[in-house]
Amino acid sequence: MPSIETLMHIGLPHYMFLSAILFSFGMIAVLMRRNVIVMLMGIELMLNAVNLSFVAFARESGSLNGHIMVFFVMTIAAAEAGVGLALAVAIYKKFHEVNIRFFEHLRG
Amino acid sequence: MEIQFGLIDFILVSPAVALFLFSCVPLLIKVLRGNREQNQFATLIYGIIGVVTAVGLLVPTMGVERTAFDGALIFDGISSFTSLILLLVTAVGLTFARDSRSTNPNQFTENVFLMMNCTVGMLTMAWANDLIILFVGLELFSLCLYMMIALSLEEKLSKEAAFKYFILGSFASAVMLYGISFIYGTVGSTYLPEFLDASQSLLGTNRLFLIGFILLIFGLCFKVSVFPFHAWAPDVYQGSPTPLTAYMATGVKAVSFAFLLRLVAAQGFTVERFWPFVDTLQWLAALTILIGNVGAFRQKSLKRMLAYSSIAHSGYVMIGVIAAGIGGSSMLGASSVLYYIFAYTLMTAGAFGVLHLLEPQPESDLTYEDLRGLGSERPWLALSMTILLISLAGIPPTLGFFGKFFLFSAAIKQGLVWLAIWGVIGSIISLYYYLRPVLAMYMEEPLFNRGQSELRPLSYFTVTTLAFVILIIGLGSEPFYQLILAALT
Amino acid sequence: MLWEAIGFYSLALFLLFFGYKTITVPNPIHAALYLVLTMIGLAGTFYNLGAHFIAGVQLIVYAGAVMVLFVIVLMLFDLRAEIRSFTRGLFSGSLKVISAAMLAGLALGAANSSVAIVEPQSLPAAVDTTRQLGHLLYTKYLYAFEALGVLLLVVAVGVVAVSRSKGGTHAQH
Amino acid sequence: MTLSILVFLPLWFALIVALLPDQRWIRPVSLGLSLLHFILCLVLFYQFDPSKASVQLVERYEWLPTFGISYFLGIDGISFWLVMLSAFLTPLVILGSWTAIKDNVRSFHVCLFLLLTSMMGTFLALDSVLFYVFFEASLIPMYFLVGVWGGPRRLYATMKFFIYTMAGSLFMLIAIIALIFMTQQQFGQMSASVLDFYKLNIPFVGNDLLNTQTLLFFAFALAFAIKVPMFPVHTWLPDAHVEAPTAGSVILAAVMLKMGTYGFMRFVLPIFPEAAEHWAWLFMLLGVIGIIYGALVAMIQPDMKKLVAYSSVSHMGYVILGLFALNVYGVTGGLYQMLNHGISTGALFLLVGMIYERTHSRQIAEYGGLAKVAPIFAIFFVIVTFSSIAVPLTNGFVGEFLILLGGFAANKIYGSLAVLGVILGAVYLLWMVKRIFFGDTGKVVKEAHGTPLDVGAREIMVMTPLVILIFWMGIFPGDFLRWSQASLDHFVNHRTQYELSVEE
Amino acid sequence: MNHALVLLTLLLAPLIGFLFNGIRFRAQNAVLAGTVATVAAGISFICSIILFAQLLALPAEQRVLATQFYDWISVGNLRIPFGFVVDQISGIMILIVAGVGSLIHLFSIGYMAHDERPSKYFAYLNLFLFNMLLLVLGDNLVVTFVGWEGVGYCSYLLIGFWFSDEAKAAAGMKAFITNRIGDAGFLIGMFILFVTFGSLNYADLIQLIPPVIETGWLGPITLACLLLFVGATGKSAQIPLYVWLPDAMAGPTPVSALIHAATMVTAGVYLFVRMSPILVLAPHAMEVIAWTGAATALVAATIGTTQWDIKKILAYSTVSQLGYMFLAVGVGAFSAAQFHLMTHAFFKALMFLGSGSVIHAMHEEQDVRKMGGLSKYMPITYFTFLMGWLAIIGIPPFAGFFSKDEILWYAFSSPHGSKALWFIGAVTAACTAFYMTRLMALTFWGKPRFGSDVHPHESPPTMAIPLIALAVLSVIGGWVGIPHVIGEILPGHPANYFHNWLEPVIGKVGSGHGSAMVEWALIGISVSLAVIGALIAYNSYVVHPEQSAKFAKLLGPVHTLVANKYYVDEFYFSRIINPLVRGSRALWLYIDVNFIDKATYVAGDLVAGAASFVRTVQSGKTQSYALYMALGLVLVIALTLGRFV
Repeated sequence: MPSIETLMHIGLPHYMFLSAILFSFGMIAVLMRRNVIVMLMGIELMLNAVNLSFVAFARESGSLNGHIMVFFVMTIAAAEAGVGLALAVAIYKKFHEVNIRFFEHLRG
Repeated sequence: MEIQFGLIDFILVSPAVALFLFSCVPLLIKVLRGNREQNQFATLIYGIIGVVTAVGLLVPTMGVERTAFDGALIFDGISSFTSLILLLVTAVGLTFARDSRSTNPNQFTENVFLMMNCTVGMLTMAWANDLIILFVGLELFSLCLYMMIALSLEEKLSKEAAFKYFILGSFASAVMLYGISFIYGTVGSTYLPEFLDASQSLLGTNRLFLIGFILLIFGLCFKVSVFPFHAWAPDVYQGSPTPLTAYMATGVKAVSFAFLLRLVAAQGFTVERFWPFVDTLQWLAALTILIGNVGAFRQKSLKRMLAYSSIAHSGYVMIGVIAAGIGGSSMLGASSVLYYIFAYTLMTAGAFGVLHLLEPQPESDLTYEDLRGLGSERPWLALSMTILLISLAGIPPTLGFFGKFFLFSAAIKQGLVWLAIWGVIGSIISLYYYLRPVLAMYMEEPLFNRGQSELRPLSYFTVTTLAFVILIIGLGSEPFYQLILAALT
Repeated sequence: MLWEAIGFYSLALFLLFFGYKTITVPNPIHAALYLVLTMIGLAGTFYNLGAHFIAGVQLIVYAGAVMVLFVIVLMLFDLRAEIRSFTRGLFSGSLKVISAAMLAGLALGAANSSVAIVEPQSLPAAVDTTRQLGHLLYTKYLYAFEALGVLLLVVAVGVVAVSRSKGGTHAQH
Repeated sequence: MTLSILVFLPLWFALIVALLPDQRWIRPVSLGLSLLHFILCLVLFYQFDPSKASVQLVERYEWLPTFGISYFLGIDGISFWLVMLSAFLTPLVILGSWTAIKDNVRSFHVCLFLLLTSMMGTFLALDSVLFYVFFEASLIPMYFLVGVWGGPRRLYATMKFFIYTMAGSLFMLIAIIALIFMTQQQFGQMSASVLDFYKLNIPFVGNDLLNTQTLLFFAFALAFAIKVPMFPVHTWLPDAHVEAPTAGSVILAAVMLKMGTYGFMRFVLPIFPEAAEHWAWLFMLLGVIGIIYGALVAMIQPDMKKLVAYSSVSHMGYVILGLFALNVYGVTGGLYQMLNHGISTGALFLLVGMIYERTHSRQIAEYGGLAKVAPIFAIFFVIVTFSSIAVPLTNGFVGEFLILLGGFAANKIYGSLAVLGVILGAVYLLWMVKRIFFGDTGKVVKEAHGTPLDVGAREIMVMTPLVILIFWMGIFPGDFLRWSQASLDHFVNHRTQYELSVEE
Repeated sequence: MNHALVLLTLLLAPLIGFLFNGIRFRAQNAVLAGTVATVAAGISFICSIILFAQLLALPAEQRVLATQFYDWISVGNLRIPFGFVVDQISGIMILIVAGVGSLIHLFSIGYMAHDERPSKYFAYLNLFLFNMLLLVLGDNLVVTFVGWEGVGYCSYLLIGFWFSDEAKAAAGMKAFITNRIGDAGFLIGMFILFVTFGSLNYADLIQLIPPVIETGWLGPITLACLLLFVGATGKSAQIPLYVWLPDAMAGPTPVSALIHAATMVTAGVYLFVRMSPILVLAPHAMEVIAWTGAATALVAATIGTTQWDIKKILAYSTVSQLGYMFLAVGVGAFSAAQFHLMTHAFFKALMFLGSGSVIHAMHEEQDVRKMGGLSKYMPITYFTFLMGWLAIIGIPPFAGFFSKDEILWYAFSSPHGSKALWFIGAVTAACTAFYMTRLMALTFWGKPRFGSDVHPHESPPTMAIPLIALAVLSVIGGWVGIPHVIGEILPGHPANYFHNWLEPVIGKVGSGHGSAMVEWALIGISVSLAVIGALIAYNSYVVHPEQSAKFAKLLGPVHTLVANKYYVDEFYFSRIINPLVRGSRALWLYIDVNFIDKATYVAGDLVAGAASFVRTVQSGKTQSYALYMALGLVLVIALTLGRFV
């Protein structure tokens, strides 16, 4: 049982814990959800968890590189979401379906 | 904290800038013409001019190790060499794309734009001396690739391939990014030299750093499709339009291996405490070779066969990467990796190029059967394909043999004899599937209803050139190898 | 200190709850909305960590732009709640959960053993942070920043092209 | 320059043939060019000094200095006759395939010339990597020869042939690399030259099997054993031979198998003297098994070509036995037997090809009484058969006698067992001769109404040089051994500290 | 005259004859071909006489004319020259070979006059002569072996001369292969000698080998001699390899006369006479040789009593007589062996040629049951055959008497001999007399039993002359070796010239036991045994022809056994040849096809199986791929951290 002191003294591990949980949530969404849009959301969630981790580390180390990274990651994540959604639209136009289980023609 | 930069920095990055600018030209023209496609050949010419300009801008800066933007970018042997390969691949890819049936004639401009900027991303990654830059470059080219795959005329498979690639690629980069965050957290910087210096002490002591390092390597391993991160490759390579497959199977691997090399070559694996990971990596290399060769063994689709074979080749290069890591200051491993990347690039681009020349329709998925009788119908193409396949199989006197020779040499030098033997076993398996197309081309009954494909002189020329370069350059490896060694030291 | 703790715990609860909801609700629209909430929670956490600029960007880019995009696309598809939100397979499903959990667990375990709990270093005041950020972006990371611009342009062009592609050989007729 | 010319001239010939404007000219021009090459080879009789054991006419240029690899050609008494054999057989093969090859005539001759280059290169290379390149490159034209112009199961056969042989030699590549690094360790400078490998001191200590020298020894030995082919790894040979066109069979049997035994002489025995001595029993045993097993299995083959193929297994078993006897008789006999086998088995394949061209059957059971309708053919066949079963005063006897003597001197039991091969050799070949030529007229002979089954003038021209050689080598072996004697004596007497000096 | 030149002429004459006839092998002109061949053989014979005369001119201890032409094989210590030596032994041999050979060539001109391929025939015959001369003249074992194998393949070619007949071709093959079995032994024997003593030259070996008698069975000399004897059993048709000789009668009859009676089959005896100084050092080997020879003599003689084919009877007789010679070798009576070799060459060649004449006259009929009473039709043949008959059954003073009795005497009296050996020899003599008389009776005496369409006629002069010449030799040939006891009582006391001639070069065994009285007794016994055997035969086949069948019935199974040649061929077929063929097929099927190739396929199948597994895993499911990545990652991290110290 962690002491009150540990619980109250919010430090890196706390944030890391949070980020790790969120990251695994995102992973589970990518791994398990059937709807491709939700899978995309999972990826966004993962990226956000990483951002949290970066910011937490940035505070810990006092260097700003973390923030820069987060800035880039956010932009890229946005672009990625755009691309992902465009692809989703494209495949929806072809397959009329956004269930990932319908895209298993390439195999073997 | 004043950070200075000057003209030299811009000159150094000018190849990328040139590429970008020239990529915009046809797009602008298209926009100005009311979104009507102009002559494809002209578009191609703009692209090629861009590539040539980039080469022209790149070459003068080579030979001296430089950094730009306060060390964020590095221009050393590895990056210049990789850049040259990338530009070559781009030229080849553009040529193929123009001639391909699966390129939408109404969107060729976009294709060119994306491909050239994809190369910008790869160049960025090749030059990256900072994990942030690495990530930006990686994402730039990845996103371009996803979209280019989806641009294919081919109806369904390319969309599926694009989406699969996108999901898995984004997933992998998220994981890799997580690793970068750990590295950042433990080192306190994303600057590569700092990180590599720190790794000397941290690898042995800091588990978080270790995990971060593994995740970073994982991200790169995904790109080069090392087992068990390879599963996307066959599907994506098969689903993509063939010129693009030729482009990405070579470019992505070249740049990712270059960065892997940068990670391990300096001092990566020399730390004793890191050996468990090296052991694991050896197993991954071995399994990659196995999976690649075994997977290709019974494929009917030629593209898929080549996709699996490219997995196997990644395994071979991984041997070199590990050897480079263990070897530390010995340049044998690193040089063999670069040499093999070069060989692999020519061979694979050529092989996919031949396939795309034979495709009568965007949907066609060529099998062994489709090659029957090619030897008598199109002798030079068949001969080129034969040379390319023989080279892929690593049979002398082709380039592929010398590539393998250097790789195995590096492995044996570092005591990785078992990996070399494993590689040999893989090569033996690979003989079967590399030789079967040759069998079909020359020795089986000709196919009578081959869809007649019109002559596509540019790609045809490119493919035959690649084949003969492979045949000739292998025997004259020395100057080339010396060049690589000089670039590395 | 205390405020940080209070902020952290409440935000953490908020995040975990909505994060969980995001990945479990069957209806994708709901998931998107829960994701917005998660994003907002994260923005709060960033603020709590002293990254005020980042928190702002997070709110604008993510909770704003990106999520709108998601919702619009979802509307386009006109999807109802799915009958099965998760893929089949108990074994593979548990493997998936286990591997995700293991990854997080390994990271946390490693972090626990290697990160000392120390007094966080004092970051410069918020305004300074932003300025330095800008400074770095336009000097050291200028190239990356420009590359980012290229990326956005490429994505813009590419996404249009992908969406516009009529696709197929029919386009030629 | 002589050697380089000899190696690369055929490459230019291939180009000439490939660019000939008129299809009809291909055969005569190829024949002329190959004869030209053979005549050029005869120049070696003037340039080569048989009294010296050194490698002569050496050419050495840096090739891949980073790894100590050089373009290093040279000839000594061991390679001398193998070079001659390759050059000698090519014109005969071209002449022998004059009418048999009807499709893709151009590529056929191009393949033959490419093969000639790689054969010459293999026998002349003194750099291990150069050797390896030629050794492997020879597979490619042969792959096409079998695969394109072969019989009904040619695809299977050519794949099997290629994969089998390549599989073995890849391990040798690993061993070559290891040796190169060993030269760096011991001499401070990397070298892939075989001559430097000879000087290496390769550790042979500790475990019987798992010591450096033994492992490297086996890596090399496997490659060459498959090529020879030795007993348990021989099964590619019958398939390849049966399916190959006559030219392919002849070159395969006469020259390519010799690459294996030559490899044993050039690499395995002198580089790994201790291991070779330690494991000589194994190889002699396998040689003896090969002799007996090959003969027994040949005996019951229904297909002529398969029979001859298995007889190759048996004959090459003799060579292995002789080489691993490690005494001067065995080694000399081994070298001589390589030439004998090249000539007599090559001739047998040519003869089988000639009759097959007329009757389209190789089933022994379908023949009978052929000697009556094809007497000249029968005479050639019987002479070659006598050579093959080592009747004295033919070439076969000299080789077999020396090998058996050497084998007996080295190991009485193996030597005695190997003598059984002398009996069995007569059994399977004479039985075949009886069934094909004697007795009642067989099915195919009856069905050949009107078609003359006897050989024509062209085929007599092909066979005559071979028959002359059979007797020349049998009656005056000194004329041949003289050119190799110094090298072979040196080889045997200084085997444990083998070194070769170099002469321009 | 330079002896080397003569030697060369001697050797090359038949070779040139061979080349002449061989090149024009399709020519039909028998007279031309035959004349050339006969002249070639005649030149050889003249050269032999010259050489023999030169030899005679030399003092007894230096009677060697040696020549070495060039080094044939010269490797390491092994130096094998084409070296030839004419000494007492080979001097006699070349006379026999070239002399009898010339006569048979001459005979063949008539015999082969109507054959399709006379040139080929004479080419082979000349080639045989060349090889036989090589064999006897060689100054080392290898040159002997060259001739040894050479006569083997000539025999193969000549037996299968009429190859269209399956059985004849098979007989040729059988002869070659059986001989090869022997040759294998010969080879190993040579190897032992070379490895142990470092030379293969006869003279060197005799000098090098220390004159110490080997007592064990495994000494090099004993082993070498035994293995050389294996070679001899093949070439000289001894148990167990004699089976080829009766079959070899498939060849033209002059061939049987030359090769399978007079010359080639005696090569083994010649070899051991040549090697006798070494052989005497290996008493065990001699014992084996003696008993094998005796057993062969008896077995073949008994088989001979039941055969109906005129040539088969002669063939078994040859085997039997060769057994005598080996008996002589085995008991150390080398000069007796050589002597019998010579006399046998005369009378057996004569009888074969005579039988050839008969067969020729009977239109290729060989069954004696279809002959009879031929004496009136072909008087010359009959008369000459009679001489041969008297010689072989050992009636004094015909040639066979002297040689056979000398052998029997030595079998009895030599230190290596024994009463048992003598007894076998004596019984064999009786058998010989029986079957030879039977042959005479069925062929020449009694009533004709052939159909009216057959008109036997006397042979032409080319065939008659050799018959007469050989008949004369059969009568007087034995007079050069009159035993001491007989010589004593004859006018002029003729010495045993033959023995004295060979004395310096043959091996010596200790002096025998037994007095002159015993010797006289033995002579009496053997002669009377021969006469008894002859009388029984005459009685059964001429006086009371029906008795023979009764007699056969009386013997019952024994007769069946003997008439079927003790089932030796059947035994070889069922126990050796068939299992070998079946075994080889099994080897091929189970080792090559089903094991080695299977193993290769299994390797391939393994890869193929793995390939289908890989393809199954490559399910096309994006999330499975992601799972592989995640799992792999977790495993890599866990493995690395797990070993992280």
